[in-house]
Parts: sequence; structure tokens; C-alpha cells
Amino acid sequence: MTKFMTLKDAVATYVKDGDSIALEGFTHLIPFAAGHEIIRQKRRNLSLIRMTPDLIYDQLVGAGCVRKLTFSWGGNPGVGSLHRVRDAIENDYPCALETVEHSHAAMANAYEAGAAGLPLAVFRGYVGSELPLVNKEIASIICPFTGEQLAAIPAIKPDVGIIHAQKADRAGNVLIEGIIGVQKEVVLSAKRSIVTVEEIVDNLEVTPNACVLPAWTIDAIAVAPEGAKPSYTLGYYDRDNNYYKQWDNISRDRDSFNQWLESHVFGQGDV
Amino acid sequence: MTKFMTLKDAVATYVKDGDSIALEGFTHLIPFAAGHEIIRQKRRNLSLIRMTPDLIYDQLVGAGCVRKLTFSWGGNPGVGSLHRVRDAIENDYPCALETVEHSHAAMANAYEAGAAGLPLAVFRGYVGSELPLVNKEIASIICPFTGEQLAAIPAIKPDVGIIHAQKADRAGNVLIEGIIGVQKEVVLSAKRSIVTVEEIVDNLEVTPNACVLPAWTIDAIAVAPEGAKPSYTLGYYDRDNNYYKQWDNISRDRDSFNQWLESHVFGQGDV
Amino acid sequence: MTTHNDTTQYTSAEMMTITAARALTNNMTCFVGIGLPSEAANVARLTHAPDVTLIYESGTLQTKPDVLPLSIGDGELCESALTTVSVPEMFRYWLQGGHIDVGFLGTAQIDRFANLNTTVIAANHPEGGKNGAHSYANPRVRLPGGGGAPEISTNAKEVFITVKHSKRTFVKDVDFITTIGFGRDGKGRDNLPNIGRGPSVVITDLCILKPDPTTKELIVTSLHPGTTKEDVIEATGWEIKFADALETTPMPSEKELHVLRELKARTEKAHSAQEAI
Amino acid sequence: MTTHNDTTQYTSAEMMTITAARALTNNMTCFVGIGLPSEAANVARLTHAPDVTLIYESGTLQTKPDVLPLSIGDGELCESALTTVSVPEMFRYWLQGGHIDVGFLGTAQIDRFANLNTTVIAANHPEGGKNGAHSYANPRVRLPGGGGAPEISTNAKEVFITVKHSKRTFVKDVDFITTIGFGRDGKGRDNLPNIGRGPSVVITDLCILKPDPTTKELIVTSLHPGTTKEDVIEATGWEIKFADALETTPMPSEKELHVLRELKARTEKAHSAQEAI
Repeated sequence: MTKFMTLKDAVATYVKDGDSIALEGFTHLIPFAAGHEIIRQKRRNLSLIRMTPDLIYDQLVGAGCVRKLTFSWGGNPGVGSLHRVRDAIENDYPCALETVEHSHAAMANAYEAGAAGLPLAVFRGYVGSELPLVNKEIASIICPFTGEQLAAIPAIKPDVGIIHAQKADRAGNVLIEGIIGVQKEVVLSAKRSIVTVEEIVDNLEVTPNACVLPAWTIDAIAVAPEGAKPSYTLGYYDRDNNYYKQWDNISRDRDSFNQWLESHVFGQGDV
Repeated sequence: MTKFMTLKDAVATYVKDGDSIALEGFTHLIPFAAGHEIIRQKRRNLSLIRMTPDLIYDQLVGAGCVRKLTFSWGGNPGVGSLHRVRDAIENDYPCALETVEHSHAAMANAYEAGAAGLPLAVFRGYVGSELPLVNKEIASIICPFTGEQLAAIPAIKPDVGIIHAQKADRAGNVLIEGIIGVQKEVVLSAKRSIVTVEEIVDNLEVTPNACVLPAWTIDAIAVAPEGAKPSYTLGYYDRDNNYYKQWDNISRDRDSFNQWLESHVFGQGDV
Repeated sequence: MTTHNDTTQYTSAEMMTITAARALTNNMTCFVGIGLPSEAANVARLTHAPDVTLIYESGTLQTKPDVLPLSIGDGELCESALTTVSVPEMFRYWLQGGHIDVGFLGTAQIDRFANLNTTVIAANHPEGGKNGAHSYANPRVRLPGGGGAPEISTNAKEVFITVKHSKRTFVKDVDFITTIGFGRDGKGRDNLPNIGRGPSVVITDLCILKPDPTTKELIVTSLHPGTTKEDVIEATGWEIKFADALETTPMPSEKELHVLRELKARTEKAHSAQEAI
Repeated sequence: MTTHNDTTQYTSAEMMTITAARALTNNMTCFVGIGLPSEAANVARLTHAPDVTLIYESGTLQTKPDVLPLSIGDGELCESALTTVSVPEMFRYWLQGGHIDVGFLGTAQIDRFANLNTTVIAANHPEGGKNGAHSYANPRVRLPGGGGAPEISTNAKEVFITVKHSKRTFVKDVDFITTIGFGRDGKGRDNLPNIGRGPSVVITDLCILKPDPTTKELIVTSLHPGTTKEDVIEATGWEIKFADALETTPMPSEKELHVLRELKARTEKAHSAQEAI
């Protein structure tokens, strides 16, 4: 089946300049290998969407791939700032970065609404927060039964959804297990989807209600062992917390970041 | 812990005359034992809610417990009509029965909205259907982003939610596995909840994303082996399709139904 | 019903199921109604479309039952599924989310614009239904209701319908529109955003009907072998039209009949092997 | 930092964590923020509240981590959880659905009405923030943003806050209300349907503060041992008031200090035992 591709071919086929892209994974299963491939293929003017833009988006922004970022918590968890993202916002380096800022509840609901094929998400949110003053996407509806005002934001429906998962079977069905975040929603709401997996197996060996994405919801599956590092894959490897700590130094300085980019991204490849 | 009770005590404590009650289970895990206990305790004026009111609601209606029924598909699956429900609607026997009729999508969304603490469910539904002409609960909202009109109905938030599940651990956490229907939503949206289980175990032995209800979401757990019969419990026993077929004869006639009620419900008990 | 020990003879019900099965192809995702659609969908899966994806509203995704389910949530459906999701997820993510190619429905009543009624048969309807609210308040027969159909019909990309042909079933105007085909005037889907294209084929035990591309009125496009135009006219509650290029439906193949009969035999055996009340 | 080999000595950070831990009781469900709240919540679980239910926004329900998570979604949280749900389900069913007793939050800035700012520190704010949109457009420091806090604060039944006390953090008016306490005027929760009662206690390294029942302004209700009123006045960016019946916070017990130090030692060891970049 053409569904199974190299990561290089998957990104070349399905990720275009100017696309809106969600690479998701809530701490767990962050698709770093796919992000690096996008950097290597020098995609530009991307609109990136992600609840917690951590290192992977710092790297994509620092590499000049991104013009817009939609997010709800931007930082290096437990460590500090995303220096490349800040440099882009504050100094337009390497290019200007527009931001759209939400809360987690808002983005989780917006992904859910996208997967549900709805144009909007309705939730009880943003009460008393000043985020609606600075994000014009945030609107409201009135409940026709109770008169209560509820928050409304547009559903997220990215051009491309990219996630990492534990494994696929030979038919292309994918198991996601552990902290599953919004990964199912990203694949179901996206126009095109790429899933990287640790391995291909004969049988997923799952319980009846496991989080399995059928093959026909996915455009391309690429095997990328350790494709979530320095994030982690439950059952395969742990989070490399030291990498996250060291990223603070690497990313703080443009030169050291660019060196890292050359050696760790452009110097790699052909996954 | 007081959470573990006999089914008799659980119903006596948590089910009151006039309550709105959802006994759910989508073909699988239908809480028949709990329904029979409600009949034995002669609850009256109940508002019953259920997507697929099959035999269990035919029995509750025939026993005179019910004044209102909210549903989206009423029948004996693969067999025919619910004769006791029809007799109540058409002849007010044993008492009058008001009905509120929805589609499955509507009720599934309304349960979801109830679990989500929202006053309404918003979905793309009832387009071109005449159900909105005969159900005044069905309203609409306009999406502030696209202008699309979407269906809106009130969230379902029953006084009591009752489900059957495979097993509980000794702390009162419950595993539901297989066709899980709207069972999680019923427990999370209800003011009070009763769960019957096949057995209590030391350890639920589950995978990371299993459908588990924490003890603190449940008011009472009662052990009721085969408590879903003639429906089924995955991993324990199969659906008794013959029972469903034979119900057609038993329920067609008031006398044979009342005989069945005496021998199979009032003649049993003290679970 | 004729006997059917050999494959040169077959019943009209078998003809209907096998013809309905042929409407499905290997790469489709099909949201399957219980009864006739379920039978047809599984025959398709066991013959020409082994990889057809069958989805039941009970939450069972990509299921491959060995015997036909009696209910929409039989254990067999879950045990043979790729995975099973909650019912809210099924209706929100999988149906409304746009992942269903074909909704496969049965019905109690169908009218010339392929509107479906599974709610009420009206007590009296001088000129056919046309006033659903009136019919609802004055039922002669109370039917089970809509179930999944109202949203399957609008959220699936297209709809197949299979139903036995009779004047009682094929009426000019349904007494109540539970589930829209093309509306009371054939224009019910015009200019609506985010709605599937609706019924594309109706398969009965007599013939195949399709909506006229312009008026959306159902017309006969193919007669089953041995069926005459008069048979169809007699069994239809409106002045039924026939396509200019009227075809004859291919007969069931030996393999199709064998698969269908084996499936029904397995089903019969499985469902009767259970204790009495 | 003082050394702490024995339990007669302890740091102000330890005092803060242990005091915050004591706010939780055994039968609470607590939605836990990362950092200080997570530390306090787990100390509570390992001391007086073994059955406290800890929930993290990553979807981990009823989790019992052996070491503190560095991120909100560490593997430890999932492996020690009763079960793990999707993030949309976490925010819809568990938080918005009304199942959370306490939201436990940290913050970068907090004002006299317990409003929290984790969005931006303004470039210049002549009289404190008060104009969030202006601050947002003119940031001196860009903070990580709201994350789960805006809806935790309104959908949990009440909110506990723990944060280190300093004039930089305790400001008269936050530069930006990321997360409402009681609003710019203390009346932000009045007459709103379906909203929790908001912050009920703020625990710092100097004292315990609670909102005045009428004005909702934070006042000091208990001073930690060795802390003076002047210390608190000096570290607070508004004219802080003290309760009439001002208490002294009980010292950490031997057991509490032991549990906290063991937890931090296990955490340190676990997080450093990993490969370099």
C-alpha cells in the first residue's frame, strides 16, 4: 500500500508551504522526527497549531518555517522560555511570527469540534479572563434554553495533522496508548494526516476500547524509531528530561541554535 | 465503605418517586436487575430516559412505574414492538405515558453535553426531518463564525443514572468494556448514580486508556451477577436472543405480562 | 418462497440482498443499519468487497461479524471490530465528522423523493401523508422511531436504501419524514451547507431505483430478472417512471448465493442455541 | 538556603509546600498545576491525605506518582494513574463537568483580588496593570500563557493558589488577567451562573492569605513562624491587611519534612539519570 512511506516522502507529499499544521502530542509522543523532516525540507510560511508548543515548535520557528502560531501554553516545561519563539516574536528573527493565544480548554474543545465536523466549539470558558480582549477569534453564543452565555471559538481543522504513535499493523491501523492528548482529534479533523510509529507489527493486540485509528483515516504512515525523542513513547523509551534542560542553553543564542540545526537536523535525514 | 450496597438498598436510597432516570446500555450491559428492583419497590411517576427503550422499559412501563419516556428508537430489536409501551401510549394502560422523541445522534449529543456540564448540545442534526415539528425541545443556534444553523437540544442531566458493568475493584472503581454506549456519560451527568457489577475483584487489570469510572463518581455499587440478562456482559455471558423473541408473546397480552411480572419480578428479589 | 437448494433458483429476497450487496465496493466506509442493510453489507464483505469497512452505531468500528447481529449491539460486532468507541464519539467524530462514505438504511415507508418514515403510519391520510405533525398526533401504527437514520442520511456522503417493494411501503408522500431523502418537493437538500448528497440508490426485491438527476424523483433503472414493469407499477403507490435505458439486474452468482445462505444458516444456528425464558 | 539535615531547621520553601499540602484533605478531587502545586499535592497524598484524588490536565485520572513530574504529561503520571483519558474529555467531562473540588494553581503575578497573570509582564505600567490589552501589546516579559488555568479557576468548585511572596509577584493589579480570581473590582464572580467560588486560600513562603468575605481582597490570616508583618508588607505590592485574629502557621512536622525531602531526592535522582543531548 502507498500508505506506508519514508518520512521524507510523507512530508514531501503531504506538507506544503503555507499549510496550517498541527503536530500534536501532549508531552508524550511529540513527533520530533517529523518536525525535523519539515525543517530539512525547508517548508515556509506554515501556520502551526499546538496546545503546548515546546521544543519542537521552538526548532521549527527558529529554522524559519513558521509565520503564525496558535497555542495555549508556550514554554519549555519545567525549564523556562522558548527562546527561538521569543526571538521571532520580539525581533522578527528569523522572520516575523504572528500569534493567536487560547486556553487549554479552548483548544481542546476546538480540536474536538474539528473532529466532530462542526464549525465551532461551545464551552464554558474564558469567564473573567482578558484573553478575549486580545484574541478576536473568541466569541460567544446564548443558550436558547437557559439564556446562559457560553464561549464559542472556531473549530480547528488543520491542513495537515501529524502525530507519533506506538505502532501500526500491516494494514495501517495505528495504536495510540498512554497520554493520548488530542491526537485522535488531530488526525480526524485534518485534511491530510501523517503518523510516525515506532514499529510495524503483525497484530496490535488490543483490548476492545483501545485508542486505535483505522488505516483509512491516515494518509501516510512512516516508521520512525525513537521518533518522539526527547519526548517519550510509553512502552518504548522515557522522556529525556536532560535534553529539555540543555535546550535552554542551546536555544538562547542564535549561533548555538544554528549550529545545533546544522549538526542535528540538516546533518541527519533520510530517515 | 457505604458505596457497596445491596441492590435493594441502593434503589431504596437513591431512586425516588418522580425522579428522572436513565438506565442505559446500548444492547450490551442493560441493567435489567436494577430495573426489576425498581419495579419491586413500586416507584411511580418516573421520567425514563433511554436511547433504545427495549424490554427493560417495556417492563417498567407495564408495571406502572413510568409517566414520561424520552427515547430515540423504541422497539424489541430484531423482533418487533414494545407492546406494554404501546398499550400505555394508546390506551393509558396501566397509566398514561407522555413521550419525547429524538434521534440517536441527538440523544448521544445530549448525554455528552450533560457529562460536559453544558446546558445544551450543539450538533448538525435533524436536517429535513419532521421530528422538530413534534418535539418542542429541538431548537437551533447560529454559528457566529460561519452563519450555519445547527441543531440545539437541552443536555440530559438525569436525577439518577443506572448502568451495569463488568467489575469493580475493592475501592469502588468500575471497569466498563466492550460496547460502552453512553454509560460513562450517564454516570457523569446524573445527580446520583448506581452501578451494578458482575463481581468485585482485587485489581481491575486494565490497559492505560480503559473506560474506568473512579469510585468518587458513583454513589452506590451493587453486585448483581448476570444483572444484565437477557442482555449480555462481554466476557461473562451472551445475549439471550430467545428471551427477546419470547418477550413478544409475553408482553402482547396484559394478563400474561402481569403473570410474568408476579413470577419473574415480584416473586424474586432480595438480590 | 421457493426452495433454494441449487443456485439456479433463488428467492426475491435473496435477489434483493445480493443486489444491495453489489452496491458496496471494497474501499467504502459504510454505516450499517440493522436488518436488510446489515445482511447486504456482510454479503458484500464476504464476496467482492473483503475490505469494505462496516461501522455500526453501537460504536463498533470496522467490524467483521461471522454471523449476522440480531441487534445493533450484539457481542459479535464488538469482538470482531478493530475497536469500539462510545456512542457519542460514533455520532460526533465518525458520522458527523465526515468519515462515512455510505449510510445503508432500511425503512418502513419511502416516498417518491426517497424520504423515509420509521415513526408513525397515520390513521387516515386522504392524499398520502404530507402533514407529518398531523400524522404523528393520529397514528394508526407506532413504529420504532428514527434511531440513527436522520443524521446518517445527512452526514454520510451518500445513502443506499434497501426495502421490500409494496404499495404499503412505497407511497407518494410518507406520513412523516423521519429521515430526509430529498424533502417534500425534491429540493430539500438544495443550498444547504455540509450535507451529503443523499440517497443514490434504492434496491428492492423487484428492481433498482435511482433519483432523477433533476427532479430527484425515484425512477426504476433496472428490473430484476423475471420482474415486469407491471409488477413494479402494481407495488408502487405513485405513478412510477422507468428509465429510458432500463436494464436487467444481473442474476445472483453461485458464489453470492452460497455465501448468503451460509451466512444465514450460521446466524440461525447461533441465535437459536440459547436458553428459553 | 539553609541546610536541612534535621527537622528543627527547614527552608521557607519547605514551609510553603507543607502548608499548601495541608490545605488538601483526603476526600478531595484536586486538579493539579505543575510545579509548586504538584509538589504540595503529592506531599499531601504521602502524608495526611493518602486517598486524595490527583488529576493532571494531561488526562491522568487519580494518579499517584512516585517522583514529581517535570512536565504535566510525564510517563510516571500515566503509569500510576487509575486511567488516562483524552485531553478534550479531561476538560469537558472532568473539569467542566463539575467533578473537581479544588483547582491548585501557581502563578507569575497575583493581585489583591487574587487575579492571576501568566501571560505578560507589561513594559511599563504607571499604576499597575489594569489595562490588559495594553499590557499584552507592550510586553516586557512574555510568560508561557494560560494553559489550563483560566477554566480551572472557574470550573473547579474552589481554587487554592501557592506562590512565592515578593513585590514583583504580589501586585496591586495584575498586568493581564489570564485567570480570574475575583476580577478587577472584586465582583467578577457575582451573579454568574455555573461558576465555582474561586480562590479560597493563597499559600506563600511567608504567610497564608484568604479573601475577605465581603470585599474579596486578599488579607493575611496566618503568619509562618519567624515571619513578621513587616516582612509581608515589604513583599506585597499593595497595602496588605491582616486579619484581626491573626494566627501563626504550625511548623512542619518531622514526618512532613521527611516525606518532602525524600520525594525531592527521588525526583532529582530520577530526572538526572538520563542521557545528555
